Amino acid sequence: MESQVDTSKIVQFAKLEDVLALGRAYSLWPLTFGLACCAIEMMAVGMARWDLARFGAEVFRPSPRQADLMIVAGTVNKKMAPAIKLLYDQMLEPKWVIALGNCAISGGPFVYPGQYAVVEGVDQLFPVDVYVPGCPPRPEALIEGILKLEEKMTGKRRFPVAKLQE
Amino acid sequence: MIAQKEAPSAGPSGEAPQETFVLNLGPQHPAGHGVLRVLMTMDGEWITKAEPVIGYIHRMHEKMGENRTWAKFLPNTSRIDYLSAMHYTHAFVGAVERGAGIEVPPRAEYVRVITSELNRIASHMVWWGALLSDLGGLTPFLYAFDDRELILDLFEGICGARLTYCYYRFGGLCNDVDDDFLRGARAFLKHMPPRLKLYRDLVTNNIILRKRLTGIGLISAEMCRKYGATGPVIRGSGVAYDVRKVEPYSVYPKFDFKIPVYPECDSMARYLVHMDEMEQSLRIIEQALDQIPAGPVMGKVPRVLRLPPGDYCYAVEAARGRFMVRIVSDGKDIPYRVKLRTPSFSNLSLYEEASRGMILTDALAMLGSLDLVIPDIDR
Amino acid sequence: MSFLSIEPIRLLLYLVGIGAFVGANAAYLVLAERKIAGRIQRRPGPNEAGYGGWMQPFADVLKLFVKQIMVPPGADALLYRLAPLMVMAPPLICLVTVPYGETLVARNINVGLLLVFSLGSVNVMALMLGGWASRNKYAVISAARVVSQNVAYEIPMLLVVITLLMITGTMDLNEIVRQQAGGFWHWNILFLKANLLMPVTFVIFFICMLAELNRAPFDMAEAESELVAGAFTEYGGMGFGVFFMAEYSNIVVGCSLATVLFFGGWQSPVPIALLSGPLWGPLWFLLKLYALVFTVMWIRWTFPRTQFYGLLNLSWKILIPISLFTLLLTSVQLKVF
Amino acid sequence: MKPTIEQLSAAFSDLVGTRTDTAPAAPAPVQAVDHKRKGYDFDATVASPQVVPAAEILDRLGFALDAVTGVDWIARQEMEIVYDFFHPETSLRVVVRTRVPRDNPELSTISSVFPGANWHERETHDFFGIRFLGHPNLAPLLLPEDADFHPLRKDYQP
Repeated sequence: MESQVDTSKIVQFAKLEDVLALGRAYSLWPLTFGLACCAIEMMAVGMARWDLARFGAEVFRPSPRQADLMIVAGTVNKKMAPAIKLLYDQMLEPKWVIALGNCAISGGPFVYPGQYAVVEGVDQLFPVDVYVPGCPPRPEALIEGILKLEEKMTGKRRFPVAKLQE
Repeated sequence: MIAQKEAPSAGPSGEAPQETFVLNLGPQHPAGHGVLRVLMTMDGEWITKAEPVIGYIHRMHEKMGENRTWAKFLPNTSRIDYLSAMHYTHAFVGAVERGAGIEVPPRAEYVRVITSELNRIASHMVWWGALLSDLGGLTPFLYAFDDRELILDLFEGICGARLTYCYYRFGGLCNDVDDDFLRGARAFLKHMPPRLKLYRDLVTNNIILRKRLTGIGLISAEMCRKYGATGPVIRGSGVAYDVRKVEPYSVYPKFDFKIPVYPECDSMARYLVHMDEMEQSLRIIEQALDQIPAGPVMGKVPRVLRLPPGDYCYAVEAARGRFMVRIVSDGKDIPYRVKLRTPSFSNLSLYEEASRGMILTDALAMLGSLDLVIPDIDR
Repeated sequence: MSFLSIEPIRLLLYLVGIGAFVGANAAYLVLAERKIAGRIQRRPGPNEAGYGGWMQPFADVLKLFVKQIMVPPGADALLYRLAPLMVMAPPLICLVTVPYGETLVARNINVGLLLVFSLGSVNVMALMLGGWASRNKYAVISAARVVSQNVAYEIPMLLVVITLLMITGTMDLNEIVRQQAGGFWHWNILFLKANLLMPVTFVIFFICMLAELNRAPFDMAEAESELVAGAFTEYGGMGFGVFFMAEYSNIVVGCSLATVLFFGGWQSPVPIALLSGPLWGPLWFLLKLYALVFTVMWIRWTFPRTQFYGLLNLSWKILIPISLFTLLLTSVQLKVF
Repeated sequence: MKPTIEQLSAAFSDLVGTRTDTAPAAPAPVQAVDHKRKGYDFDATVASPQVVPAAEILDRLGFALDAVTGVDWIARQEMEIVYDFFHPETSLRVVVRTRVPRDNPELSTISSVFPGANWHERETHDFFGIRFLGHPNLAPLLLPEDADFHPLRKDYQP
């Protein structure tokens, strides 16, 4: 992977790339993949109260081939790590990863000196685009994470960020 | 994922050789409810052997109990079975209180019962939606989560968390409940019965659902006993075993409620047990709200908690069945051993025997009806 | 009109027209399904991409187009690539013979009904090939299910169609529509003079159609909670997109056929000159078509899935006997009256 | 059939009375305890070969298996194996415990009596390295397939 030449540096279609990024940003299909507590909040995001469908991202695909976005929702342990790596490899390019919750970010509350089971952060397995902290994060936090990911893809923010008034 | 056929093996005496193949369900599979993996040896669509492979979300809760103080283990208890976190905290807190001889004020006990029962309804709602989505009906899932949100809002008001509450403390609660909570709970009591009727009309009496669950996934009472299955599984097999009645704890003896029992042993019986339990939980909450006394919510607890040496057990009826905490103390301020006996572990262990000879579709419907939470199995 | 009568130009025009019709339908029915699902589930559905979410299909298609293309290791590369093409071709061809209005039909063939049914089976073959070629156990199980399901449901469906053929005496779809002129009580669904059980016949047809389309509650092929994504498990990018579009195109074909056979096609429901005519025809047709499409989606988001053997039992034990009975009844009634 | 403490005491006294080995005798091998204080009603300490007969007694009396677990008493170089049983119709809770030497922890399985013990014993083997003789499949359950460590032993260092 490292030795590959970054083709986007050689050939660039600026406008087309913008349009494609827009298309990708508005159609992020996540992989149906819950690990632990955070998975419940991930489901809650798809439910009527928050409704991820508004952003076109409610099409949870069970097969990694059809998914664009992997939301790692929960603790990854050492037994699960090869499987989750395989799932990531089975997803087709371009693909993105959101690490949802403290466990996926760093191992969270399960890290202590001498622990034997938990992978301390899913970014040790594959690159992560957006980290959403919380234990578990609120559904709003996941939506914000997806908006951040869209911002990363298109360079534009979908909604204005609320600012604290002085 | 790569299809591989085992060598054709000769069937029992005189039959034609049968070709079986191994279907690897999971660890990422929509029916796995997380990271359950089931190795299914299949003969066509028939299952000859279904072996659950677990441990994909083992999070060493028991080891963590041994290297932190009693109080610091509390956050872990709400992450074992995140859908019924209140019950799990209750069991651990109860075991420590039993060991240290801490008295809990009555108001705290009442609030524990109210929150536990609300949590049970929330957990059953998730189960109901997940079972229906296993069966291919996605809409009930969203309806269930709508009702669940009302409960989560109440919990958020009293402890700030939506899922991992950690609301009970040794000797009481971390906060007293406010009037908002009590009013909200009463409003929820009004809101829920019409919704349950709606679910009965819309889903329970649906002919497709009945056909898919009735007579499917038989688990006999004897099998439940041998495997230690509890909760809705054993109650769906005709045994009225409920820790709240059989081995009463907290202030449950003061309330009048029934244990729903169905003797049919099939998935439909388990389904109906869950649905009836929600109604009974509403009854308990109503009585508890009527009787709740005023007073403090925190008893007298020593600053540094040390339990006398020995082992102490405390069992509660969690949403999925009997949850027992066994703590072993050697007199220090950290536990010597924390054993968590989780209901899903025992309920799943009978799956291999119960699913033999079933069709894939039915086996997965049965898996859904067992009401599993995978981190609860793996701990 | 003279311009349109030049055969190659006419063909080209209709090809473009049908292509656009199928494309637009497939794209916007997906959006409609997501919106309807949202409505049933008390949430807004896609509404951020463009006004009310109308750009959502463009975003999806754009994204699918530029996904990585790959053939899974060990798969049969030729069949794996061929299956999406095979699944998309039949609905395109079938719509050629469907009369949208009295004169608005691409190519009226006097055995149109036969064409539609023979091409309908190609669809099944494509799913089977796709599932088999992708070398995945879920896909193979799904392929086997698709075939047995379609074999089972082809029979009652054809029996129903034979019933209709006895009544109409033609396989020309436009002719069938013409025979249903004169108000909704002349439509085949209420043509009780020929068969007292005509509404039941329609219900059989509709159930079989749902099964042939692999739609819920009979979506055994893509039984999400059992077989991951069924026959499409290994398809990603546009390969999957084509399967997805074909599903909706097939719904359009199936519902068009139901409209033509049972609901009087482009005929107005009331025989008033003001409400019938060449301009009203397509309107009535589309109205009936989309009402049926909506029903299909409504069913999907309301009912759970049936068991696979329950599905086969339904066909062999219930639907086939009933459809045979209606066939008998029709022949008796036609003889007597 | 609802068993009583007396029935249990009688059955277990017979069992413990018939033992012939010279295992270190606990102060009171069979005793009824206060449920309010301990959380169980009956506590039986048996020698490790008598675990299977004990399980058979409880099976006859209609008990159900609650859990099997271990405790590592490293100071005394012993492994304690604890079997919890509950009764589906009464509030009776029974604890059966036995000790095996820490350097060679072996005892026979009860999975022939209670099939549910299969997983519990595998888990105990995972965590403590206690070998259950006659167990159908003692492969790691919760730990990775190739795990060769026993994390809940007190001297475990990762």
